[in-house]
Amino acid sequence: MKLWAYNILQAALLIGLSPLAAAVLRKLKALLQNRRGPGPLQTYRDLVKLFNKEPVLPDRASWIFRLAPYVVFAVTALSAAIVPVILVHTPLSAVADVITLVGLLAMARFFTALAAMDLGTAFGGMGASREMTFAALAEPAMLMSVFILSLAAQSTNLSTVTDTMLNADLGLRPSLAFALTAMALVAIAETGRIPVDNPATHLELTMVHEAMVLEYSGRYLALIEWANQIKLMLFATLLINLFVPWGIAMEATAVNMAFAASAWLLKLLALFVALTLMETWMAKMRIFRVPEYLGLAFLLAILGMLTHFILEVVI
Amino acid sequence: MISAELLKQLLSLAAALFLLTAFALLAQRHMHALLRWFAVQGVLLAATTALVAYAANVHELYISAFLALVLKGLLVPWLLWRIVIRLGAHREVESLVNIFATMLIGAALVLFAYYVSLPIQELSFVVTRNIIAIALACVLIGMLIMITRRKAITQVVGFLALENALFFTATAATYGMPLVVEIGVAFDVLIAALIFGVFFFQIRSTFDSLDLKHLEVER
Amino acid sequence: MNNALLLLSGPALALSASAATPLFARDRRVQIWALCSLLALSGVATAVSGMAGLLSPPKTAVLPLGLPRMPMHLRLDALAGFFQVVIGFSVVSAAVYSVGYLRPMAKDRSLTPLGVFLSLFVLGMQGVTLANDAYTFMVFWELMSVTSYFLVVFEHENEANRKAGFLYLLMAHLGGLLILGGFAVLYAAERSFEFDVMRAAELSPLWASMAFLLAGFGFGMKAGVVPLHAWLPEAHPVAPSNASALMSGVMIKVAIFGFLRVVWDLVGLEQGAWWWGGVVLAAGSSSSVSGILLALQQHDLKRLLAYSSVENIGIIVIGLGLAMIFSHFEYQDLAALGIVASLYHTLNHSLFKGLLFMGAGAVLHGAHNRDMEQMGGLIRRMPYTAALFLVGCVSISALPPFNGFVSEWLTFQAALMAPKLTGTILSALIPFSAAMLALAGALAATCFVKVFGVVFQGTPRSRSAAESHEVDRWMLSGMAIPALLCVLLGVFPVWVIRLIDAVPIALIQTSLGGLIAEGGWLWLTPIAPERASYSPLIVMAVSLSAGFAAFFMYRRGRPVRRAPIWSCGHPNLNPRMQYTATSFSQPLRHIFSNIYRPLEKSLRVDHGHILQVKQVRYSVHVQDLAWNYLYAPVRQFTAWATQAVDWLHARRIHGHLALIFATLLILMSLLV
Amino acid sequence: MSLFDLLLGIPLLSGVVMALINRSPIAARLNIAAGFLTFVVALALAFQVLEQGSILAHEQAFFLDPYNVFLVSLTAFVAATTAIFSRTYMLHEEEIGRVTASNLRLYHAMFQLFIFGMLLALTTNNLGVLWIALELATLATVLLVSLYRTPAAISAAWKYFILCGVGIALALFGTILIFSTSSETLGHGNDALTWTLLYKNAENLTPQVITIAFVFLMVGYGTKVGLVPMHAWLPDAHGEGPTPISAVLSGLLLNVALYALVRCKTLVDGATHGDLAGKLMMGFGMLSLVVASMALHRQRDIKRMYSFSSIEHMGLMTFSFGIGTPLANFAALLHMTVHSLVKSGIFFTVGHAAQGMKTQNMIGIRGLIRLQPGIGWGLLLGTIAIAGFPPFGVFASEFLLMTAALQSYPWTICLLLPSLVVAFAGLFRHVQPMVFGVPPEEVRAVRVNMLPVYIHLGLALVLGLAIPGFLADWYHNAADLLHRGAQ
Repeated sequence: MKLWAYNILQAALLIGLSPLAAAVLRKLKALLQNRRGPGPLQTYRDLVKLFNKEPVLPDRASWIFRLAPYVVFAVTALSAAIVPVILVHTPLSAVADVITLVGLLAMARFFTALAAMDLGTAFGGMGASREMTFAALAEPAMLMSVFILSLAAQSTNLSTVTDTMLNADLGLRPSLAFALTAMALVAIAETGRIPVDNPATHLELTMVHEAMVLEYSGRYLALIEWANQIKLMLFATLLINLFVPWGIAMEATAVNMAFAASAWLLKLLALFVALTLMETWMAKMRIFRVPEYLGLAFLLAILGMLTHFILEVVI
Repeated sequence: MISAELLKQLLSLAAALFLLTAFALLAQRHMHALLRWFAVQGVLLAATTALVAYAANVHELYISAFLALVLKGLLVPWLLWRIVIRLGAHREVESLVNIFATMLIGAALVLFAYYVSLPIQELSFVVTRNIIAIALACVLIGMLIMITRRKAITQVVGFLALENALFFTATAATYGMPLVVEIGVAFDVLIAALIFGVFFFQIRSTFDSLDLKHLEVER
Repeated sequence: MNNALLLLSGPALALSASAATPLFARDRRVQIWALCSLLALSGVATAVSGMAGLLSPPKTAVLPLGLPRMPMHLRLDALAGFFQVVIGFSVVSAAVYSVGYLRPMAKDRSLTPLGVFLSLFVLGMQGVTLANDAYTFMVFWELMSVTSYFLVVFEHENEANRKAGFLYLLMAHLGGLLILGGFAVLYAAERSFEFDVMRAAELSPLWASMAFLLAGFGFGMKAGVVPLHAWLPEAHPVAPSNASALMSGVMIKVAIFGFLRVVWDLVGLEQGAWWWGGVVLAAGSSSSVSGILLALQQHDLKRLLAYSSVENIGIIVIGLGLAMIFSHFEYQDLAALGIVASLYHTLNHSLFKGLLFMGAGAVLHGAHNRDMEQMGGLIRRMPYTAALFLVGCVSISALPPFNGFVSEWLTFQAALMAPKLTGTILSALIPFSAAMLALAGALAATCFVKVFGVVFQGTPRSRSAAESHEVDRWMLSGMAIPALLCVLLGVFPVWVIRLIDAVPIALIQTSLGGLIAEGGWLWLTPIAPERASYSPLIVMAVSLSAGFAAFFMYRRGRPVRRAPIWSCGHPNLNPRMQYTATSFSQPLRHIFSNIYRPLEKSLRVDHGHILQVKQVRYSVHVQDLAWNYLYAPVRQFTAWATQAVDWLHARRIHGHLALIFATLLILMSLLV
Repeated sequence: MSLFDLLLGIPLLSGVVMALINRSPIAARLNIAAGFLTFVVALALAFQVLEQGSILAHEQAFFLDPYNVFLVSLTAFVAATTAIFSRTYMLHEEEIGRVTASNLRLYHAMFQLFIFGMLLALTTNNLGVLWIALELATLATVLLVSLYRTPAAISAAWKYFILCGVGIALALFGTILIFSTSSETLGHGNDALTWTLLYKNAENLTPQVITIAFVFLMVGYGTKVGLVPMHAWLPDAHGEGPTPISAVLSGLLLNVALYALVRCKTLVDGATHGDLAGKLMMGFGMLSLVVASMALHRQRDIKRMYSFSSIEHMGLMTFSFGIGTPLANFAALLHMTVHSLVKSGIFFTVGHAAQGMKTQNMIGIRGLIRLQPGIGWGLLLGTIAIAGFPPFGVFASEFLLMTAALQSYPWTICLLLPSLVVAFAGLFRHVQPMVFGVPPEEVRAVRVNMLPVYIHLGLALVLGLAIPGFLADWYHNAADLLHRGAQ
């Protein structure tokens, strides 16, 4: 029972801190670009404001348009709850394993795309089409890369995987390198960062995710924005806890958990710095470079899989 | 009563003559000559039959000899003759392959027939494999005539020559078929000839020519 | 309960339905009622007997029909039982649906042939599952093919129907003959047509592989495994929707049944060669990916669904292939996992594909159109259909917590056990197929976003779409049954798997039940709890609660205001500005252009100046490579050969005489 | 007055009588009556055989054994139903003036004569008489083929006459050769051609002679069976003759010719202890199957097309008899039965269809189901039956056939399967447009009598679902009988 509480706690932590993370990321970027940029709490203010604003629905919107934000938020929140953040072994991670995680994200995407198609605007269709196209390549890459880990850990359960990565000495495994690279590439694509998509822009013919949510406003927009921030946090946490899990708490004592939390935040910060550096350094790529980029990720993942089978399977 | 040896020689002679007539048919250029030779073949057939009948005194064979004489030697040639006259069919026998070539082919067929019948050992004291060989050759030559001649009538003659060859085999290679069969076959041949007649008129009335190339109707 | 009664009630009812249809031909309303009620009863009876087959030991019966000294042997075992359940569900829903579907059709044409052949078609499928000797099997199999052909050509005034029907019957015939060949091989071993004897028969490896290949190709042709799938996308679109629901939902599964029966049950995997599983796995992977890739590019709704059936058959076959590989290397428990996964997907696909085809029928019925480019915005005119259709779309896209996800999850779990087989090339092949499966799943989601978005959302693209109307309650309830089952099967997988478990027990004497039960009914733990576990019910509960939390948090917030669409300040959109089916799939067409070989035609009319465009027409046709490289050559060869034969018949009489003559001479020179 | 006399007497007598009647309606009725009488007698004989086994009659001039008795009753049956069909059909032909009353007189007389010829061929115990009977059957039908007096009809008849004449002549040569060796042991009388005796002393026949003889018999009777490459007469004769004649040619004459061929085969097997004859038949059968199945694709005339399908099926039977195992023989006999039933049924339908559409050209035949559902469904079901779909009997026989082939000569499957599919494609690509779609405007329904068609299809259906025990025993006995020759 206690574990359930901790589980919900860490999920709440992730969900609660995700706007902050987004803000931090934005701030870092601003600093690198010699701007002052908005403060770290700006995102919270935005959310609150959006929640309280009067929501305006296009008159032709159907019930799916109204339903979608809730679905998106709900499944994203659930996936946040199954990822080990500070505790390795949490009850919910048994409820849904990594395949389910990918499935849940796909569910969110599915409804976002439907909502975008709902109004019959050119932008909506364009966004949905591109999003689903990229997802069709990103999702298998993601699955493959986590499969490499779960083959090493002989489990698809996130806790078990983290556990193995933490404790079992897997030695130096080339397949893990492949997995890491692939997953990083996918994460960038899935969270819509540069060079795949630019979260800061609107009204560009190159935009993908933003194009889908143009018509949203008020609490609906708030939910979707929040869900995106959670998603960003989620992928960051996944990368961290799957590949460099040290510091994460094996058993639920206060000390361990405090230490784990701080370690997690530090690693997040490091990751974000790296990400901002990259984003300022790179330019957004043309839309039809993206498939090649994702194809590369998919290929890397499969290669990792094969190297695992050829080099690493112990008889 | 003649000796078996003599009979054997006589039969071989008859066979040789028969082959000769077959070649004669193959060689003919004129319709009337063709029919004449056909009649000759019929008579020769009857003679052979009678010979065998006498030698082995099988009295049924006299009947079939008589049938052969009447049908093959007289009736059928006469019928054909009448038809040729009535239809005023062209006198020339037109061949698809030139006569000389057909003669060569005929010779080759004789060789082939001999080769085919080599493995047959002696069947009875009268019948030799040579007779079977020659009979076979005549059958093949009959078909050759049918294949190479263009006119309907010549084709029929070839057909009847083939029939003759069969009868020859039946008598010379055996003591003749059982009477039932002989009569039945003769009867069939007669009907066949009649139907030929009917046909000629049908063909003539629809195509006003007996040239078979008119019979190729596009389908 | 009496065996014969249990086995025969379903078929008997179907037969009586086919008999009743012409009897009531006078009043078509009565006719529809008679047909549908009898069919529904037959479906129920089939499902019941199927349950009996799954839960109780095999039952047999013998009918005094068939070849001399060989009566018809029937047998109801677990395998047959499972597929009877599949058939039963689909038949019931299709029957209910038909009540509403047939009524408008009855206005302008006689339904008698449709009714007769539909019932006989059902009879055929039931019979195939029950058959216990080769002759009975083949009779019912071909009955199934022929009657479904008649369903395809039911509206035979249209050229398309006739073409499709011809192609279908041709391939069905070829497939049937191949299967026949397979049975002949089995017969040669023990000189008996009875399955019981065939099971016991010992085959030499060569003959076993021969039987495997013959049966594999034969059944693959019916199941629509790439590249033998050519008939599906032609036949399913033109058939009446209730028929195509059954054909795509059930008939192609009966082919899977046939494969299991012949290769697993009769030939027996223990006689199998190592490469069997590999071949099956490769076939499955290729059909799953190429099927969905082609589906993505269609804009005829039913054609798209047909291609998606190819994909799903691919997924099922992948499961089978994994199971065969594992079982060949003596990992029977993993083989059981594989077979359960593929059977689960079989059941799922029969449900949601039936639902989707019936939905397509409803759309056809409401908007009088099959072309997605002419639809749009139907969700406003036909909300219930839309909702039910959405369930189908979500399920087929393998999204949790719906049923499609469960079976794909199980398949992945099976694939992830590949490390167990060390030192074979197969262990390297399996990751590839897993990747293909993942790709197919993701593409399926894309495909069905396109379907739902283009058909039901946006604004109407044609008058017929704008004037569409909701369908009657019969059709809706016909679709509601599978929709409900989709959700239930997604949320309570354990109970279903406990039922299915009888099949692996029957086929490879291994049970999965123990492992499944380990986690209790709430937890799906196919191998071991620490290895992998999934609890859809909790997933559903948590996500629902999160959603409701988010909802109620701001329920008392400001009320929603309806306003004209913003669309970046371009409010007066017309329907032609929205994305079409073709444009939606354009990026993928671009990415996979070397697979699609798209043939683009664009026509541009302008007033003299290039910038003053009057109109632009654009159309693109995507090629199915199987046509270019398999079917077209065969057709050309046949044409050439027949021409050669024709030349032979154009001879004159002398020529024919010469032929006889030559034959004679040749024979003599040969024989003497 | 034994049943034999009745069996042969009725057709002969009625043939003669009908040559004298020139009121065609009466003749047609009489035709039917005669057909049915014959059929009844045949049935009676059949049951007699069923009870007391083989019968010999008139000091073994005639005989019935399990092999030919069912062919006798089949022949009589198809003859009777064809008579029913031909009444409706030929009277319509007379109405539209395609044939004159005198032609009809000839037609009816020759029809019965033809039946007589075939019953004689089936029941005689003498190879010579068998030959005569077959020749008679040919001669009887020749003038019927040219009944319409059109150029096409006459040239077809001429082809038929010449090719079959030559063929049958070759068969006679073969018979003579057999006689020449058998007379060594059996004397010069009828005995030397009596099949039962020959069958007993097959041992003493000279193998070399028998071999040559069989070559001639194969080519000769093969011509009448319509085996490729001796088949050229068959499509023309079927295409141009009146449809009832096409029906009996396909349904009966070919069977009887094959019957003769198989009789000779058993002798050869007995004499040469090899499977030479079998191999020959298999070769010819396969060739015919392949060629015919391809030829089906290129036909324009509906009757020609179905005649090619007959060649195809004859090829199948010959192939199966060639294999010669009991199972194969069983399959072949069953196939013979169902093929005659279904094929003649199809020809009945085709006749009516051609009358309704006023053309035999398949381009002109459209929308039969719309125009006359009876004809349309009849043609469609018939075609599906002949293509070997269950639950029709053809499926059963092809099922057994394929099994037999796979047992003895597995590799033949590689040819068998594709050609069956090609054949089906060729048949169906033409049939589908004819039965479906909408009919041309100018045509209107004609008076038809579908009863025979449905009887035939019904019987084929029964044979597919459940073969009656006594029939099965028949087949089995026959199959064993034929097989014993090979030992």
